Amino acid sequence: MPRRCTLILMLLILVLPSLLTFALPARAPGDTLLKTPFAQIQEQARGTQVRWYMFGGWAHVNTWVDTYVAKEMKKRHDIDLVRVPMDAGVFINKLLNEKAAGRKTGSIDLLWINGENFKNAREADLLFGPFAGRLPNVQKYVDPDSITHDFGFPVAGYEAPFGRAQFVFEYDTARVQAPPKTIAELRAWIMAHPGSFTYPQPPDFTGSAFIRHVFYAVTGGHEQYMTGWDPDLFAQKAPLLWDWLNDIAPFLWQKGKTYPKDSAFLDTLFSRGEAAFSMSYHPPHAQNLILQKVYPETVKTFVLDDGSIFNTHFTAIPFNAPNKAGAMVLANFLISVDAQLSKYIPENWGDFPALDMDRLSAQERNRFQAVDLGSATLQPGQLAAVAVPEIPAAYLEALEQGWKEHVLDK
Amino acid sequence: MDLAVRSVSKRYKNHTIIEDISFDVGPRELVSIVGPSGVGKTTLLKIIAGIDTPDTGRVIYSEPLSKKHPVIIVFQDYVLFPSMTVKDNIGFGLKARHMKKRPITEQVERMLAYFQLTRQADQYPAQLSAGQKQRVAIARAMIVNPAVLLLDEPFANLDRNLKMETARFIRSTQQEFGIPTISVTHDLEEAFAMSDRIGVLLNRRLQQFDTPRQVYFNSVSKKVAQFLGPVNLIPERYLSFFRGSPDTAVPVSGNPGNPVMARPENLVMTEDANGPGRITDKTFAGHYTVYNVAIENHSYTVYSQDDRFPVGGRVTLQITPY
Amino acid sequence: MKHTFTLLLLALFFAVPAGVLVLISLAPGWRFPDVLPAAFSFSGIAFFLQQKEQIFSSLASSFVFSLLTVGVTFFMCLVPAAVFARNDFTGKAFLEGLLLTPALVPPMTFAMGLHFFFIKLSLADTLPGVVLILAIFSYPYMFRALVAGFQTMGEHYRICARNLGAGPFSILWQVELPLLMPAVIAGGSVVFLVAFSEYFLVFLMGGGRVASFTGLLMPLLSSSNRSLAAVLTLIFLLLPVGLFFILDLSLMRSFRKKGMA
Amino acid sequence: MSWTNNRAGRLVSGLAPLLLPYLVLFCGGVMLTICQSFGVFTPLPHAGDALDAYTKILTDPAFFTSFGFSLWVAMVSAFCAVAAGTFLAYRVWQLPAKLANAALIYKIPLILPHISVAFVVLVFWSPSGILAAMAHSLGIIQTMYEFPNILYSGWGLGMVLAYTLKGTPFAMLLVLALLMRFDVRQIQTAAMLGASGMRIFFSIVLPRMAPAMHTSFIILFLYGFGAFDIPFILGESRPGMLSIHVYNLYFKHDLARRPEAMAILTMMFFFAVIFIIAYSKTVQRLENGVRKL
Repeated sequence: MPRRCTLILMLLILVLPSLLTFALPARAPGDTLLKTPFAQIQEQARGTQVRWYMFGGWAHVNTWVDTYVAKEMKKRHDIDLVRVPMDAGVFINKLLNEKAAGRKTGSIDLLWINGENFKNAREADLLFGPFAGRLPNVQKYVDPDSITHDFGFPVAGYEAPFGRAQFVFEYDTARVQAPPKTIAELRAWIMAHPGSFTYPQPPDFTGSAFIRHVFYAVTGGHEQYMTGWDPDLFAQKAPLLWDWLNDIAPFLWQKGKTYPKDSAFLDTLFSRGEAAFSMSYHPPHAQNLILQKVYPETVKTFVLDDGSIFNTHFTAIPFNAPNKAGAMVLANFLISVDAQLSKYIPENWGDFPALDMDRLSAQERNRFQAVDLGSATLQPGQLAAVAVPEIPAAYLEALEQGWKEHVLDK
Repeated sequence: MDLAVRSVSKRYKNHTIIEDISFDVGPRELVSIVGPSGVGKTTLLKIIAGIDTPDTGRVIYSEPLSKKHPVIIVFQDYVLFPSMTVKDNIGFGLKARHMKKRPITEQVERMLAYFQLTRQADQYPAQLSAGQKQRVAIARAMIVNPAVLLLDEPFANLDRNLKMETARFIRSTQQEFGIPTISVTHDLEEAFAMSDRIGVLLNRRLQQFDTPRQVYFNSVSKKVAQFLGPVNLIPERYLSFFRGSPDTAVPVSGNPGNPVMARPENLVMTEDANGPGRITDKTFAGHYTVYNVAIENHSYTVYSQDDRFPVGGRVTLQITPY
Repeated sequence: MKHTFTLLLLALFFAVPAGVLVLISLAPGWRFPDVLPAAFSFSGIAFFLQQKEQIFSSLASSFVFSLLTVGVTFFMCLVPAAVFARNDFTGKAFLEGLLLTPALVPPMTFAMGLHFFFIKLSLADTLPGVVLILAIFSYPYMFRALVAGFQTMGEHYRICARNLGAGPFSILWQVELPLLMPAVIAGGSVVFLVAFSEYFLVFLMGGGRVASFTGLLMPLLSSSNRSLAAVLTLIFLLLPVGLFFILDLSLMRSFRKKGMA
Repeated sequence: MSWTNNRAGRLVSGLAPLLLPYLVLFCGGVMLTICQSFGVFTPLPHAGDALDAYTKILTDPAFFTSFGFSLWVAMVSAFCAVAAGTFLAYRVWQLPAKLANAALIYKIPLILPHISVAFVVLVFWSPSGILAAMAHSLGIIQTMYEFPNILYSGWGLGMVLAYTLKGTPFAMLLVLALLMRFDVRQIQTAAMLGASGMRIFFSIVLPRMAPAMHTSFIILFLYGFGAFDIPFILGESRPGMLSIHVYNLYFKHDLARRPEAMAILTMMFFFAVIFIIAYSKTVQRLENGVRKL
């Protein structure tokens, strides 16, 4: 082989990739965006692509985004929506990496986020904002008091509300006649039925929520934690939780040696009959899976009298989002009446709206009330009766870390 | 164009392949180098083609070699390009010379016609018979109008009955194109049939280089003589048992003291109840019969067209020119 | 009898799983203790149709980066393989061993080290970044196939073509490449499969920006909707099979016609 | 340039298209991993000692458990895959020509990505899976809880099954490639001389297949040792495979723990290299210095 062609080949291999990288999207305008009127932002976002990074384990949520949201965004704003499945912890890490590497233009436009991930992102200054107050639908429909804090951490407009979640258990009436009514009864039930209960392994958000319920119940209620992180209080109370969890561990599915890695996996165990209960942050979730024929018709949901944690989940924009305007348009659409209603319908997803019903017109309100939540879903009144708030994010992280140390690796 | 090989030697590692080879090839001449397998014939050919370089000596061409005056070698297994049709194979050399499409097509068609390959033009090498493959290989070489053509074992992959026909075909082609040609082979009959001159390569050296008749009937040594075919060596003192003109009986190496060399076809046998010879054995070999004749305590091989001589019969032998 | 047993064994291990996937894709509600599905439904298929755009675009993306990887590895290895097959030099065996290591050591060990620098060089989250990392992981398969191809081909064709006056480029493209095709296809299919079915490296370097079919499939595999996962897995199976079938029909048949394969 | 005229220069420039990416991307990548394990070139400036990450890992018993577990899973699955693959390849090789095409189904798991093979294992072997359903309908078990605990026994059997299913056809492919060049007359001769089927297999066929078996064992073992895809689906909460450990350190924690992830990767890399060298040396010695790789 003569030198010449070898050199050409080498050059091709080395140069080709770097040439292609210039085909990246142009840099988005930065802070000026926060002063731009929203109509102009919408105009600016027309014809662009928005990449939304979100948890991808729930097939029905993916379908809702890929069909309803994507179609509406294309129709209304001429925006191409790309959903990217990725765990929240992973995309936060990705942003940390990019920030450390000095990447001014990343690849994420919008995040689905809340809780400790939001706190971590804010603390590392990974988010763009405050933008939530600029969204017309937030201004119009959302009660500002309902979105001041996310797991005890101030939101300050760095994330826009997307939905409201409340924790429910799911069971199959064909297999379990009378589900437990309290945490204490649950414990008794587990011990009486070895091998058929389990919960997703924290830090999965559903599994993490389950242990918080137990934490509230066995340490005397949630009120004591609402004032913020108190290490002494935690050190004093946490062992009660570890004891409770370790006591039931031998009676769990697989004798507590292993746990489902996320709530989707628990759903699978439940639907296949290996687990007697499943759990979800979305009250109509069971109804959704019944409609998909994944769950049998006999599945119902229940809550414990000790309380059922509710929270709001949000969307946020990374500091280096290439298309911040498009991300704002999408975040605004997601909190619109149409999107919230579509999301509320159990066939689509069954996530509760984050809107203030009092701010809606009577006609709009009626549309929400007309939604058939299905026989498996609890009534809003039943849920509201036991609703308790989320714990501050610092407790949550301590609980997740402590669970690994005191329960899993015990 | 003519060429001269001068004192060429080649070693691989510690092993000498060929040593001090010299001969020349005149214009329009066909030369064969014969020798047993593994004697370095192909190495010699590669050196002449310039693919390999000699350790000592050189090859002198009357005109310098170039793309216009190339030495083309036709390999033993023809090395036709399997992915190309016969047409493309033949045209390859012209395409490599960046000739235009149309003249290539014209020349290829002429070649196809001359080599009787027109019907195979669009076939692939795998679909051809051995003879056809060889014709393609020679056509592919001839089309670039080589200064010298080299043939590596041109008869190796051919059926027996095809070999002689091919030899004649190569001869007539070479005459037609007038290209000096060197062929290396161990097929002796075919080499004799087509060559102007023959070189015998034995024990790394070129032992004899002369016309076919000369090499065959007047070999320079016993080794050469034996390599080229069965030979009877008649010690001088036994010559008296043979009838005939002694001037045809040439002693080996021309040295009067040496035994006289006579090919089986040089000996003619006649029935003679008082003859000195006795037939000890006979073997029918198709178009001739091989007799072993004992005279005194020596045995001689005789070829005869006549199969009637009985074993045990007495005969007289005569040395005649063939 | 003995042969029937062999085939039965093969079917049990390799074909039955594929058959079960077909059943699952048609029976979302199939659960213990039913040995066969109690009811069939097309909801898995309907789900698939609903999401066909996302599925096709990730499929296309996987297809593109896999083919590009095949191309890059081919150009990386072609000339070096020829050099390797035709030369003897000290340390050749050692160098060969070194050059094969990227396929042996866990790909995480070099990919994660590179990741942060790919971010800095703007290569992370791009198609070239993904192709590069896949190429460095999979080129040994191409390299081995090409070296073997050059070795089986021998030097005759090259010497003959050069003797007939062809230059090195036309020797490579016109004479040797057609002869190497079986080796290229063999090496290329392995590289394609490795790239096409890789999850982690694409996830790491593509960062979700470069879509991939494995990336789409991964979250679904442990989800409760097994039908959809089964449908997608079947696509995974059918696409390469289809591709190789076409390749076999067209390319290999022409080789066979030429008596090359 | 004169250097291209000598042989070494020609060799180097001929190998350059491969050597350059190899050095830059592969060797460079490994070097960066090693550097970051010492806290050099990390995304966040590293405050502590260069060996901090190693001290932290080597004092953590969980690391050794993970390491041993990864070894175990890789070793068992590679062994099973090579054994099954060799046996099946031999049987397939003996098939008459008209059945040989049917045997091509063995390539199915070869085409399926690892994650799909893991899914297949899940479908078959989970307590509510197809095998449990079959056992139930045959009356062997009454409830799914009686089904032997395969996937979550703490022994990584689910991963072993998946790697074996994926690795068997791979080993078959390599072994078959060697067998294709094997002269049947050797077996016929041995049979005529009175050797039994077992003897023929062990003293004539097996040595012939050995090189492919060694190669596939090394590849499968190291893949199982370091890969991420299958453990991500079939892994248990505890003990975790090393790759999952690294993944969690890399992606689920803040950047300060990056050196730890890199230190584990560095150790995995050197383990792999030492394993390759030691294995091929041993094989060479055992088999009279015939080069196998």
